[in-house]
Amino acid sequence: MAVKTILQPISQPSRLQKMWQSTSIIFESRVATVGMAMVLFWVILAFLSLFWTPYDPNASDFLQNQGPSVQNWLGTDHLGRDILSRLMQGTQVILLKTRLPGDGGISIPGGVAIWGVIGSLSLGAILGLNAGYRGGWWDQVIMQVLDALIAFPQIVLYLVVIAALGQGDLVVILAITITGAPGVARLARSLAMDIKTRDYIRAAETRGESVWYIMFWEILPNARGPLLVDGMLRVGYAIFAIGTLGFLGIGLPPPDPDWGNMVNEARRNIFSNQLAVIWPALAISTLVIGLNLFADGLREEMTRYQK
Amino acid sequence: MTELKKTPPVLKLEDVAVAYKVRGGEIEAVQHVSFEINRGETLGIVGESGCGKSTLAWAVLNFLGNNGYVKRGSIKFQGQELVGVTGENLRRLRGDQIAMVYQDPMQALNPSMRLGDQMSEVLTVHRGMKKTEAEQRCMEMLDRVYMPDAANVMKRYPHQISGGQQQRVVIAMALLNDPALLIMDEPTTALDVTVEAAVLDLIADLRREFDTAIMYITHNLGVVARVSTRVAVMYAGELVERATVEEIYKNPRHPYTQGLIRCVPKLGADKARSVLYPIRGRVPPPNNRPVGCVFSPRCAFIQERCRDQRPQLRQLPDGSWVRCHFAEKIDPSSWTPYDEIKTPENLQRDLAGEPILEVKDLKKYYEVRGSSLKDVIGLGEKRYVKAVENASFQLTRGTTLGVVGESGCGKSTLIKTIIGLEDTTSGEAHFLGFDITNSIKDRDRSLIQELQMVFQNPDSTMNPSYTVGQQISRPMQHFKTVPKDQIRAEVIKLLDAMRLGANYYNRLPRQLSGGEKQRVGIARALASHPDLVLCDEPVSALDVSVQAAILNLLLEIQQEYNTTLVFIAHDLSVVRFFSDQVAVMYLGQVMEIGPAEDIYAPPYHPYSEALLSAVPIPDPTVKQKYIRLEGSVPSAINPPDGCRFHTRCPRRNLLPDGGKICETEIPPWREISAEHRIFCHLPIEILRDFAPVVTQSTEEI
Amino acid sequence: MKKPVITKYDMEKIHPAIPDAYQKFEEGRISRREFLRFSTLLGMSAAAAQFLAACSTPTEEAAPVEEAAPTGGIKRGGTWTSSMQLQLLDHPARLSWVEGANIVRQICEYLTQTGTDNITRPYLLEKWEASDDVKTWDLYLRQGIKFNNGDELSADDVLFTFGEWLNPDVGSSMLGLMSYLSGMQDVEKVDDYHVKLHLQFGDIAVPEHLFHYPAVVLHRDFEGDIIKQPVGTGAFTLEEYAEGERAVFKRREDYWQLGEDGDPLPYLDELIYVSTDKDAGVAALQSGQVDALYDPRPTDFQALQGVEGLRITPASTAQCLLGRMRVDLEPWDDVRVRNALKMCQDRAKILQLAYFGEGDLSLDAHVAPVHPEYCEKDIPAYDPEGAKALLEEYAAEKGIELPLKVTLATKNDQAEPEIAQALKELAAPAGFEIELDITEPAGYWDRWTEVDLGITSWTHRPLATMVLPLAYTKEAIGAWNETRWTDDEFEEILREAQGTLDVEARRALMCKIEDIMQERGPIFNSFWKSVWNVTNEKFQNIKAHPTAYDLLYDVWKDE
Amino acid sequence: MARFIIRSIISTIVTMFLVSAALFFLIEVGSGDITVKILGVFSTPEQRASYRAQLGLDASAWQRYVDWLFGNDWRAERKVGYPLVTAVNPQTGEADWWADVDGELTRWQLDEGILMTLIRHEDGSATSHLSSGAWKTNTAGSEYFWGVDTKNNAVMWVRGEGAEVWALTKAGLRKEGDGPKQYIPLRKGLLRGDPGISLQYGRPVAVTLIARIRNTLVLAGVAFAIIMPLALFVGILAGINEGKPLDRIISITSLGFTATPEFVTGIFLILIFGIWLKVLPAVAIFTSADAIFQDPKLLALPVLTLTAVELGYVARMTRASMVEVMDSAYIRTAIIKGMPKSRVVFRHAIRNALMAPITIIMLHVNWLIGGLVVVEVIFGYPGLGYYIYKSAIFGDFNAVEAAAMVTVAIAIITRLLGDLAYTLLNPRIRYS
Repeated sequence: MAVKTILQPISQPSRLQKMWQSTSIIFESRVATVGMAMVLFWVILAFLSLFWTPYDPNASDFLQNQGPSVQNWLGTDHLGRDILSRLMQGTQVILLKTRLPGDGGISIPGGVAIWGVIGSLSLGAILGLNAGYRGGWWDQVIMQVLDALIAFPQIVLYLVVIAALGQGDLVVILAITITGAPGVARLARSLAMDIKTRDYIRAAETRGESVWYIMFWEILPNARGPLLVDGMLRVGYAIFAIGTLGFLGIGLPPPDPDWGNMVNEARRNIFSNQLAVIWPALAISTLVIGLNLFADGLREEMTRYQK
Repeated sequence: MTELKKTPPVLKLEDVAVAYKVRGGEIEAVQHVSFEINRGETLGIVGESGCGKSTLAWAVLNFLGNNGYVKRGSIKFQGQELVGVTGENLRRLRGDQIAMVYQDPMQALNPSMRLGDQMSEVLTVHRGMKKTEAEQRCMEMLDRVYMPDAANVMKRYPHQISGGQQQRVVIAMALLNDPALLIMDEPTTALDVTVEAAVLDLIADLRREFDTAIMYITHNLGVVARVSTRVAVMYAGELVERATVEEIYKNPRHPYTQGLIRCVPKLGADKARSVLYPIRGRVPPPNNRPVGCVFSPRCAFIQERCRDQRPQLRQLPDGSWVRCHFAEKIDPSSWTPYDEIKTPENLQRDLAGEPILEVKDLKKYYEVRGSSLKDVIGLGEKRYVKAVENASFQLTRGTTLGVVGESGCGKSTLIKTIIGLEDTTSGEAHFLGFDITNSIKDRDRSLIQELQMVFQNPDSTMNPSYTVGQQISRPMQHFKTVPKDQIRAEVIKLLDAMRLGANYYNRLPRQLSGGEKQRVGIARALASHPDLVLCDEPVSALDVSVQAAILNLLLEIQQEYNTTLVFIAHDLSVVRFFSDQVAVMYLGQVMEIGPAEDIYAPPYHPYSEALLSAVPIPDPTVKQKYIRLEGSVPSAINPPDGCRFHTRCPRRNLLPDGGKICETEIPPWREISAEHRIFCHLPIEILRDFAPVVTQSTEEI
Repeated sequence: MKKPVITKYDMEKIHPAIPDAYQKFEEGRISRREFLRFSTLLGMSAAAAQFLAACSTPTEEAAPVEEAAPTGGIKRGGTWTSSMQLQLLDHPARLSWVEGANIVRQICEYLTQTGTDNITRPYLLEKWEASDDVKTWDLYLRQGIKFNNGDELSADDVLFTFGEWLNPDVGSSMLGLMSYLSGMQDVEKVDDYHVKLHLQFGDIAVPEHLFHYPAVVLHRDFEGDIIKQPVGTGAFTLEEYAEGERAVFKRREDYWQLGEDGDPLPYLDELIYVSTDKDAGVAALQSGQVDALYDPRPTDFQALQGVEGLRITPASTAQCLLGRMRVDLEPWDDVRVRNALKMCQDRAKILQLAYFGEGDLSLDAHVAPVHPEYCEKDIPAYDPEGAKALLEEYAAEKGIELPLKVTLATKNDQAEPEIAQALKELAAPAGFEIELDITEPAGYWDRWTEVDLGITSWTHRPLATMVLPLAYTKEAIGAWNETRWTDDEFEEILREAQGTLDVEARRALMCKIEDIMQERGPIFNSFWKSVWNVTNEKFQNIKAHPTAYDLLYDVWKDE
Repeated sequence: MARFIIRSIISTIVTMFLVSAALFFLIEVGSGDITVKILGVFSTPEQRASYRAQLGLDASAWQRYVDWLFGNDWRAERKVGYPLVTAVNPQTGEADWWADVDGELTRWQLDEGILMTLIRHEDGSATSHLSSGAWKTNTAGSEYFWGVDTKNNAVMWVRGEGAEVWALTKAGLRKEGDGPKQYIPLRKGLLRGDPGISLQYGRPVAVTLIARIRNTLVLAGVAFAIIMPLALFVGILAGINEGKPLDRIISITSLGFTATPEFVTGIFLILIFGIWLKVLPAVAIFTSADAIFQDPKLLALPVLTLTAVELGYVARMTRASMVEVMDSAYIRTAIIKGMPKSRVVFRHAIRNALMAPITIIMLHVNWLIGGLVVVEVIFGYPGLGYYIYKSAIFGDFNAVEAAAMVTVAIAIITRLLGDLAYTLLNPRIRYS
């Protein structure tokens, strides 16, 4: 966690204490605490779904389009599948696993939204640091390219990428990376431009440190906080975007349930079961709101400490 | 206080306490403050940062934010209680009866409103004046604060005028309604010394002219001495001493006041003949103040009673007020330095020794882009900022070169060029015999290692992400000066030398005070055992008590390692105290260079003379020659031809036909002595005739 | 439409087989519908056949009469709006989608018309006559029909149209359909209103072929783009056609058919098709923004059921969502695997899940109950154990482990994903592990003939003998034979059936065909879809056509 | 100021070029062989190659990029030897290409090895003559002729010994001895307003696109006109009441709306207002091209959906900016000057507070376009977003590229406007 706390002079804190101190900032802010609770709720559900869901999420074991009942807490969908199980399973591919192409059905840990944001953060940070720190010609070129990328309406870029490369977890990751990177880069650039005026950067320069050392060891650790907060917001955007793509029918491929696609399917049965639309919509909203609150709270807390 | 108190004082504070609500409690930022200010009087409030000076100002205006409030006591304005006044009544007072000027004028002015609108609304709102009438008033007021071209300024936006002018606008705006009370919170701190002098003159004039009561807040003892009639010293939220300005400097009663005065160098003092004594420890945070006397942990005269009994502010027979149990008993002359303060010895330096750094005709120009269409597409005429022009000097091993000058004079660029952060446009520079006109990227690592730097801002000198140990050990790893397994020991050795100790090794910057950070910064610069250390204003962001400690530390180090220093500062007293040799820069040009004592005595360069006369001196008995520069510093993009100082030079008319030659011809170097040169058209004889700027009633320095 | 009048001419030239059929009909051995179909097939005008049938004492319940007599007085005027996707449209002969045909149909017309009762009748034709061996067909055109540019319809137009169909450069699917015509030399103009077809081999489906959706009659000067040159004999004229947006038609004043009031049809003033996707279309229909929705999906049917102001008319069809296996690829080259998968269908459950029970259960043969020659058989039961046994045998032989991993490709279109999901679950106990590869329709149509296991939608065709040659013969490889399955015995019987007029005889052949397909065929199919015509109930005389054709020339609107 | 504007414009142009290249080559690299899609999987490699040639896809990607951007008539003119011009075909209203042979608009046709010349008359009709055009002989010994065919291609016909080509027919391809061998499908290029032919609809993309752009601009414009004042108002209201209940309510509500996907909002708005209450048109049924002007109610639900999702975001930005400004030193000055609260807010704060959101809002326009795609799909609104969506799914690269360029242009132009608005609001830039 990139959060900082002000501490009165202390002796050597234990590792555990340190961890607690860095997380305790979350609980300083009510907003962040609420946000984290909402996010944790889904993360826990996601992990739980790895081992257990009430029923097989893809099995049509029940009557179709039933409302909530003791048996199916959130009801069933148009194929008679348990909605709760599907919602739970749906978290996996967003948060916990990415399915690699090929027949093996191999997944790597880390969901599509997570990898996409990691991608944007890495790419954006590299570009932004170079533009912000080096300035001049580097800055001009990088910013020009980023301007071009940022000019694409995100959904259009998604459509173009998916139209060009087809559906798949990795394609969605790539699309999230490409659409997110310019924003991250802008942030990283402005942070780098701010941080590079600090004297410790001068100190590193007068030591004759290499440009890459300065960018990644002197600047990046201090830009970490805002970048991570931004990343957290971006996970929210990514989930939103995945939902939208799923709704448009070009999102994450089956068999794993995709929240957006669940909305799309349920929409056709909206007269028999409005709740089937509401549940996945609520899932998207709460996760996004949670991430937003978490990020907002952290940011507020961090700026408070900076003051 | 010649006046009879027929009317109630303009402002009267009685046992005021101001508290801020924070998470998990409340902090009393200010407590037990009482004072009064009468018409035509300036009360200077001094103290180090974090003493609650500004809080006091906001409390008077009842502008303490959502979480602050006056917890106890009363604030009476012209007999009327201010505590508890809110809403419309409060609004009518603000800007009308009570006006305020504070530190950063650029921040204080609305960037998107014309200055005229910002000023005139004070009149239209409070006095219901018509717009045209109000503008007329504003222009008059601008004239009265000596603002050139007032009508034009009215139409401008804040960013279009200089900092000094902005501050004049803010002051004019504050005076528009002829307020009974003017609160000024560090109004000149962000300004250059010559501008500051002009603004301080203005404030003094205004007090006389308007008969206003002024509450003047500053950390600068020199400034207080110049503007105040009475002085209140604050420490840790409490008012510890209150007396007339003469009394305070001549006969400080409170140990804290005494300490403050002891730790600032007097103009003219040097390291060979005088010692700075820092106050030990640091100001306690508001939530952790001692039970007894707040100053007790740092007091040299501490007694048992001080520890558990809080002293009251009491009046001494001579009329001054002091918050000390033993004020009468303390004899400042009986004060002795603490054990841990080593007083450096044998500091006289030989300027004729082995030269370590030789700079000759060094130039640094920056290309600037114009804003015309031609420039945008790259066809425009190339223009340059001439940041450093023909700098030449020699530096002997183990000595200190002080560089002074106002902001934008090129002193920072000069050291950046030497250290290689900027490449050189032309000229020669040799360090240890190696050419250093190239950029640091092209320098050999072993050369880089010998040239290190100490920076100005303690808050940014350390990377917040790494521990003290990591940051000091990095140069050792980088230059491989110390074997890997010995790095830790070496770092701790350095920390000890910095008086920090091994337990600082794992601390993060945010756990350190400003002075401690600056020590780490010095340790880091010294980690590679450099021959030359460039210090860029290393103490100007520090409180005076800390500043003294750092200066002492540097001196000590210099002595121990025989390090050569280049020392940049805008505080002339500090430079005089610290340096063996001083260069005065103006607009990229070195105007005068020579041994420190020669610079501060005639013959002067006219610019050096003006600078010296502007320095605020923390001693009201001192007389300074009154020389004020006209106008503002010209742009470095198109510096004036001939002598760069000619547009503002007050001595030009000593030359035939008003100094025409200064406008066209570059002046010659006048060699006063082997080391002392002055860059001026004025003949040596005339220069020699200048009277000393600073005189103390009897003795001359 | 003109009142049916039986002319002497009709009775005179009656085909010798008709009396025989009539007897069977009277005896109850064939249904009224089958009789009608049979007799009109042989050239009897629909009116005459209906007259005959009406004269009889039918032993079965009365089949619905095609031109349902309108109740109450007709009204003229009004606009009919429908939601339907509008795509690229140029040469009608090249149409490959019904939506386009529904556009063209309003401007141009067919020589025949297959009614909602699955019986084909003459339309622009006065009548047709087939020789005994069904190799020579005489087509007699109605006289006095005018194109909307004023020209009169004549044999030249029909010949031109046949020319377009048979010209490989045009690329009409009619070319394959009419493989019995070797070229224009087989199409003979006898006189201005009489065209004779000389078939290379007999085929009974010629009248149905003439109502195949690309088979509209074109004007002899047609240059290849109906949007640029919207000339036809239809009841409406094209005002605007914007792909992906809308099509607007206006009433034609001089249409050849007369309404009940004696004035020319059509009753409606204006038709507007708006191009939306189905979901938007459903909402539009529910909120009353449009009056009809092209080919509602089962979920749409569900949503539209019970909506006030809408009339839903279902129709059984031979449309299906066909599971198809590439018999030239492993593991589907092994009949045991194919049959194992067929046994994994719990047809009733699949119908329920995918189509809300709105359809008829099916055999694993491409012959539907609505086909006249359908041979009724027992619907196979869900048998995972039997399937597992077959699979285990296969696996043992191949030395592989179960479950057998296969990928089922299909499109996210009608009910395919639901079928695929259901099948995946149903087939798991038998040892199949089915991975689903579901793409948007366009993505599937890119590769529909290439995937090894897929679900393809097949449209309705009036006769089983029309569909089987398209997909299960050697000639169809490289075209629509998506499974690459060929079977000599099957093809022989099929050819025989194609030349057999007698429905009962043909049904006997079809029994064999169904057996062969069930036993070793490449397809599995759980049900035949029902289609629904959903139209605002203000519109009268709406016909629910099994192929979702919009026949609007005699529809009127009650305000 | 002038410098700033010029820089912005130059940067915009550079950006557009970068975008066009990125777009073109991304689709180029990514999308598979479109000819398989059009000709079907049973087509042979030779047929596909020939069809690719007809579509001009056999040229290098770089060449096609230039053609796409600048057109290729100037390139074809050198081959044909006559100026190439367009003339409107009165039947279709679309422009056809002709060669201007000494004042006569001419095309050619190869019929059974015989070259025919078509001369265009004033009324748009054409008459056919036996061509007197001279065949040239190439190194391989066969004769060739460059001309304009009737399908708007510059074509090299080949005949004679060794000439063997796949003849194009509208449906399929046949191998013939004589025929067209090389094609340059004539186009004016994007910069001259011709994005080419839609592969999905077979008609010029420009024709469809213009109507779509108009519809989208109307929708986006109305939405923008409603969202912006409302969001700014709400944001400012929240900002000056920072920490108070009103601020809380506004902040939480706007976050809730922002986090609710537009497709969910849209679905429920349709259900409630369009179907249950039947007070507003459920979806955007365009029974005529001008439906939105005849029945503006069609816009209600799409605009409402967009508002719901965008309002919150802009309001949050404005609030943050307002809070920051209200916290600034100059607002402190204004208060200390004794200015009434209303004056502090309206005279001192708002202008400064609007600077940040305005640039962000303008940057946000491409987000709005993203929302438009979804909203247009849900409501079946025939706008640009729906067009891109449909074209992307079909793989109609001409349409996708043109439409995407339009969205990018809109985004960039609004950003430029945002920058300009910022300079107007911010005297620091205006007077420098």
